[in-house]
Amino acid sequence: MNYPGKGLVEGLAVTARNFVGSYFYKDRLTTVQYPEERIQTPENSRTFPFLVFDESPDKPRCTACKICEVECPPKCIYIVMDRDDKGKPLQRPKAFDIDISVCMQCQICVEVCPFESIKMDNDYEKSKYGRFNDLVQRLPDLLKSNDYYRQIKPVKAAEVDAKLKAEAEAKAAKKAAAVAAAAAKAAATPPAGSAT
Amino acid sequence: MNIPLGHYLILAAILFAIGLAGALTRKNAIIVLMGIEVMFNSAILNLVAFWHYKHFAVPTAQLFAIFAIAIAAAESAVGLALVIAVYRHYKSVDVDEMKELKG
Amino acid sequence: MNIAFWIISAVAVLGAVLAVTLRNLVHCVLALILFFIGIAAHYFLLRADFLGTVQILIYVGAVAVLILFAIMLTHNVTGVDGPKELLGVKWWSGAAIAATLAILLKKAILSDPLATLLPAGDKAQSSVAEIGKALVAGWVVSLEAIAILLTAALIGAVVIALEEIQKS
Amino acid sequence: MIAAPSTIPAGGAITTQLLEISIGPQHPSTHGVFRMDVVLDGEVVRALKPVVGYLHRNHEQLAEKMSWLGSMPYTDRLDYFNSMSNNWAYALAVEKLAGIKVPERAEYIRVIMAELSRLQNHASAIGFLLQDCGAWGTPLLYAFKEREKILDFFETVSGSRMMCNYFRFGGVRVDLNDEMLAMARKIVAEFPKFLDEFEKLMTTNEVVLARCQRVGILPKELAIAGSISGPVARASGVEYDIRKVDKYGVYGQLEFGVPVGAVGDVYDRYYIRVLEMRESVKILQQVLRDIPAGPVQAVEVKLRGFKIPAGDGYGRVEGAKGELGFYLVSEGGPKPYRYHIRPPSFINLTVLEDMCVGHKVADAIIILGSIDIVLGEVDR
Amino acid sequence: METIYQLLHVTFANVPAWTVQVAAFLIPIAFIFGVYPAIFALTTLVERKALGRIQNRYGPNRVGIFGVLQPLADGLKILLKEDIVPRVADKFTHFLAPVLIVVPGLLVYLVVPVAPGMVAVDLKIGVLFALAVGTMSAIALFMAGWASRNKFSLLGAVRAVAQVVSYEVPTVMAGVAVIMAAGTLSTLTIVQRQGGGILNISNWYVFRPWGLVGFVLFVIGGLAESARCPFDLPEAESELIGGYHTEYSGFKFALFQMGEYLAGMAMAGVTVTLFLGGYMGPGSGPGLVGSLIAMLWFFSKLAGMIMLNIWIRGTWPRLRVDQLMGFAWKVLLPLALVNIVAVGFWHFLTPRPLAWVVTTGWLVIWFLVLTKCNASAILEKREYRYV
Repeated sequence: MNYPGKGLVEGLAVTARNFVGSYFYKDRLTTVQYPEERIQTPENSRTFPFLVFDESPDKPRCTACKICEVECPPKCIYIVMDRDDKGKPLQRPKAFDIDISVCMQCQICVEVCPFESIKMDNDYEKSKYGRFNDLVQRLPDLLKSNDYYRQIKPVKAAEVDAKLKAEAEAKAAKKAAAVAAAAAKAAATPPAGSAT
Repeated sequence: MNIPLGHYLILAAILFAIGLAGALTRKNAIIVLMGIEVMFNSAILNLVAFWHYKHFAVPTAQLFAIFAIAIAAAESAVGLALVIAVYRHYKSVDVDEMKELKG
Repeated sequence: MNIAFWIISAVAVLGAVLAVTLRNLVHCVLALILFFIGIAAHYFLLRADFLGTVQILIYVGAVAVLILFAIMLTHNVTGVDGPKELLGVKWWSGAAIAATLAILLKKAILSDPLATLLPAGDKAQSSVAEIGKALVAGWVVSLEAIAILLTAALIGAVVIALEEIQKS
Repeated sequence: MIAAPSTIPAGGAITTQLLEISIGPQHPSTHGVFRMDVVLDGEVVRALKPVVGYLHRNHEQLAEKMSWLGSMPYTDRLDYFNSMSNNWAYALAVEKLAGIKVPERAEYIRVIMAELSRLQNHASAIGFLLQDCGAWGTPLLYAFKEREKILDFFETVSGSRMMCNYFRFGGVRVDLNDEMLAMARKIVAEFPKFLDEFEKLMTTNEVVLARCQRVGILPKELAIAGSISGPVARASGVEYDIRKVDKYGVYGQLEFGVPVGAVGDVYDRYYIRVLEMRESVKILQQVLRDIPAGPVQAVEVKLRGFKIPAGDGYGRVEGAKGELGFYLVSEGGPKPYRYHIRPPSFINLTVLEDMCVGHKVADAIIILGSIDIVLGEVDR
Repeated sequence: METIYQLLHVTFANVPAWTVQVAAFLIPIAFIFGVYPAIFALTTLVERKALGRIQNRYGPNRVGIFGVLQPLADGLKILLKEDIVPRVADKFTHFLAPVLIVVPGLLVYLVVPVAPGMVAVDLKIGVLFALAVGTMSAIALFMAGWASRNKFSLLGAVRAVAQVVSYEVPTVMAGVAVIMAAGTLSTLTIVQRQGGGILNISNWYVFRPWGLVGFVLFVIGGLAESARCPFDLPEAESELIGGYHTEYSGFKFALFQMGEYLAGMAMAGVTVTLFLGGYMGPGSGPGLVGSLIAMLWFFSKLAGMIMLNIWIRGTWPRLRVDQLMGFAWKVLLPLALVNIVAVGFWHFLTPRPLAWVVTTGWLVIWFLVLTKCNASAILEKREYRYV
């Protein structure tokens, strides 16, 4: 039946159920005591980019081709290519800065990178005290090993490794084929040479 | 508690004088009303003092005081309404300016 | 216990004086409230506690708020009087009259033998039931008269203040 | 300031001073940096002028300097409550302009994402509305508890809770594996329970009725004239839902109703959103039931150097706030020549004054809450 | 106070008379100043934890084991906060307002009996005194709002004063019903009259038809007077930011909070005294043990009323100003007057069942009449069509 205070009393009943329920069913409570307990971030989650290296930090996958610097919407990546003493460009970045106060974590750099060298991290505790230069991550801070990448994003890392291995084999096979073709050509030309 | 009645009477007289002074000297109509309130209260205080010292047996003095307070409250309500009505015409509550008699 | 008398009367006098002399209107009302509380304390001292409570209920609770609203309606929001509006044109005559009145009253009170009457102390009890009975039994006519008067005052105040709205 | 008369003509009625206050950018219940210059007569609102522009980030100008894909992450920041439908509107416009065909599975995933973002947007909208009515955060936190589940799902799929940047021209970036689909089914299964509890708490609550009924009525003609769209228009009786009109994506093949109100006051706008949530749950159940297998990204779209043949096009989507449209002009290059957004919040805001005049200050705040604006979209 | 006076007189016979009197006077005051602010501190914690639990989250649990030291931490924090006084503000009134807000809250406890014979001042007009002091808070609210010279707080102040004054009338009328039934104004005798019966409970006034109505009116009046949840208009954040205490910070703001909570608890205390039989409970009696149990009963009832406050605060939204006023004058006041007539019937119809039937019938009829004639808030049937 519909007495005047019906809506109000039902509202009270709902809050009472929640109040009592929170003592019996622990899953109702949504709070996570942050510093002590942490939610396991899902695999796909992304915070800021980092550079992957295979064996040693001074040989990163990145070849300083600057595609990501061009494609980055907020323009927060700055790359300087490494040159040896005679000025010949080496396929390695001398300086690779990402200003994480500008970066909006949009992950376009990861998609456009042809060498699978820049990936998204999921470590979100990057706050610093300084305002400007503290928030610019230089090359040493960005470089992280491939096993770290395999550890935070197992499925994705496995795909990437498989792809790289396949490319490496294809290149090796092509090189071998090229060597064989060169050898075959060399073998074919001497008879021609001697024949003339 | 041996305060003779005279002290209360003098206190009431002083308060009455202050109220009168306020009502007469100040220009602002609301302060005049407040002065009248002070005078009213000192009169009732006088009344209650006499009840306490002489006629404490009979509660009539208290009745009289209650009626007086009721009337004072009604009077101040009407007085303030008048002040507001007057303010609307003269744009100020300055007692001196309220000289004209026409409506 | 007679220090209580002196303290409370000092509070009452201070309240009254400030209520009349202060420049800022709202401060006057606050002093007036102090005065009302002083008077209520006096009633308690004189064993008339029902009156004391009624005084607080009516004066401090309602009349003071009424005056505050009146000030709000008639003044700009700050409610401060400028220096020139403080004293009336012939203010000194008013003060002189009040002073002579005070002196005359004082002389009259002191000369009268009643002044030295001693207090009844706790013999003067006022029980609310007694007042109630008296109100309804002996004084019922005046009770009804007061009721009519209060309603008339209520309606009158409303009509005066708001009569303009209908016309415009 | 506003030219409203400062006091009622002298000599007339009691001259109460009109109070001009600005419910300013720094105010607890303006849903973001938004200012309302309100002229009050006592408690009653005489004139109200919304002032916007505090969150203007020059997005449309920036887009002209970036590649087509470059402004996709910026569309997340427009109506930051549902970034998925913003992405969809932009992707739809580009696909219409460039004539890209989207695979079947991607269409289904797009509908899932858009409807989930509508659910969490409406849930927080009614939560905030009741917060403005004065309920001490209880309804809002119940709504946020549901929203958290949906945002966790978005994070698992696209990587970020609110700034998903998940849609690409011709499909979506990441495919939904079975574990993600199971998570979505669980959310959709639990949502009606939250709705019933919420309705029992608030819908028949006498105080809510007293506060919201007959307040801020938007007549149907004014809604049509002011080109209002979304739940605000449907509450006034305008029968217009782009999902039914354009039948974009797979909405054509799904059966779902579009609730339409009659009076158009704050209570109607609140209850229309509740009914729309129930419809979205129906849509999600159908879509999650028969999602086909297949690729999620059209092959022929290049990531870099993606050019669109010259021409212009307008793509629009039924966002949670209303009709969100993108008008793009391309002259064949990798960058758009003109990039314009039709923001539903900004246009719904234009009728705020007509709804508020005559009501009390407390009502003006609720009426603003019932329109459910997001300043990122209003100021762009 | 008399019992303490005799007690002290006996033990310290040789001490000069006036010191015993002063001590007899100071002990209850120390009790009030000690216990009720402590309850206030505890209430802030319990409120935040209870609201948290309603909203499916823990309340504060960082400071101390279950957040027990949270009030201490809040107090310390507020003490260290800078006390900003707006330049334009009226210094004197701005300073005085928070002090004047706390005074009425504490004065009401003078007349609330905690255990048999244990009441600070056994005034013969206890109830009237409690309600009269309640009105003084209106002045302090207005001073606060007006002194900080800011439009929002002025709006808040005017609303607050209008609300307190207009809810004073129905509350006093609801109290009159109990005074008529008990025959006296002194709170101690009212509580004694509610004792006896089965387990000291059946005589509580709340179990009478007119008592229940009076109880509901008093709870609503109490909520309105201390500006608690459905009526927290004066400091409604969504409209007026902080209402009259927008311009206060630091310890003055803490005083405001304390004043508000104390006023809320004071009304709860008066409600418990008038309707829920003060310290009457199965164990309460005159002896030392009896009065300890009585005290336990009183404080548990007080805690119950505070929990009710918190529960309502967590659930209901807030009313608009004009609805609030309309509700007071059009519904509460007539109901209170009708309630007084009901007590008249109760008093003169001696056979108990007849009295029960007549009063309940009378009240129910009037309740229906009142809800019928201002039924604006009932749900208008709305139909929504699908396109």
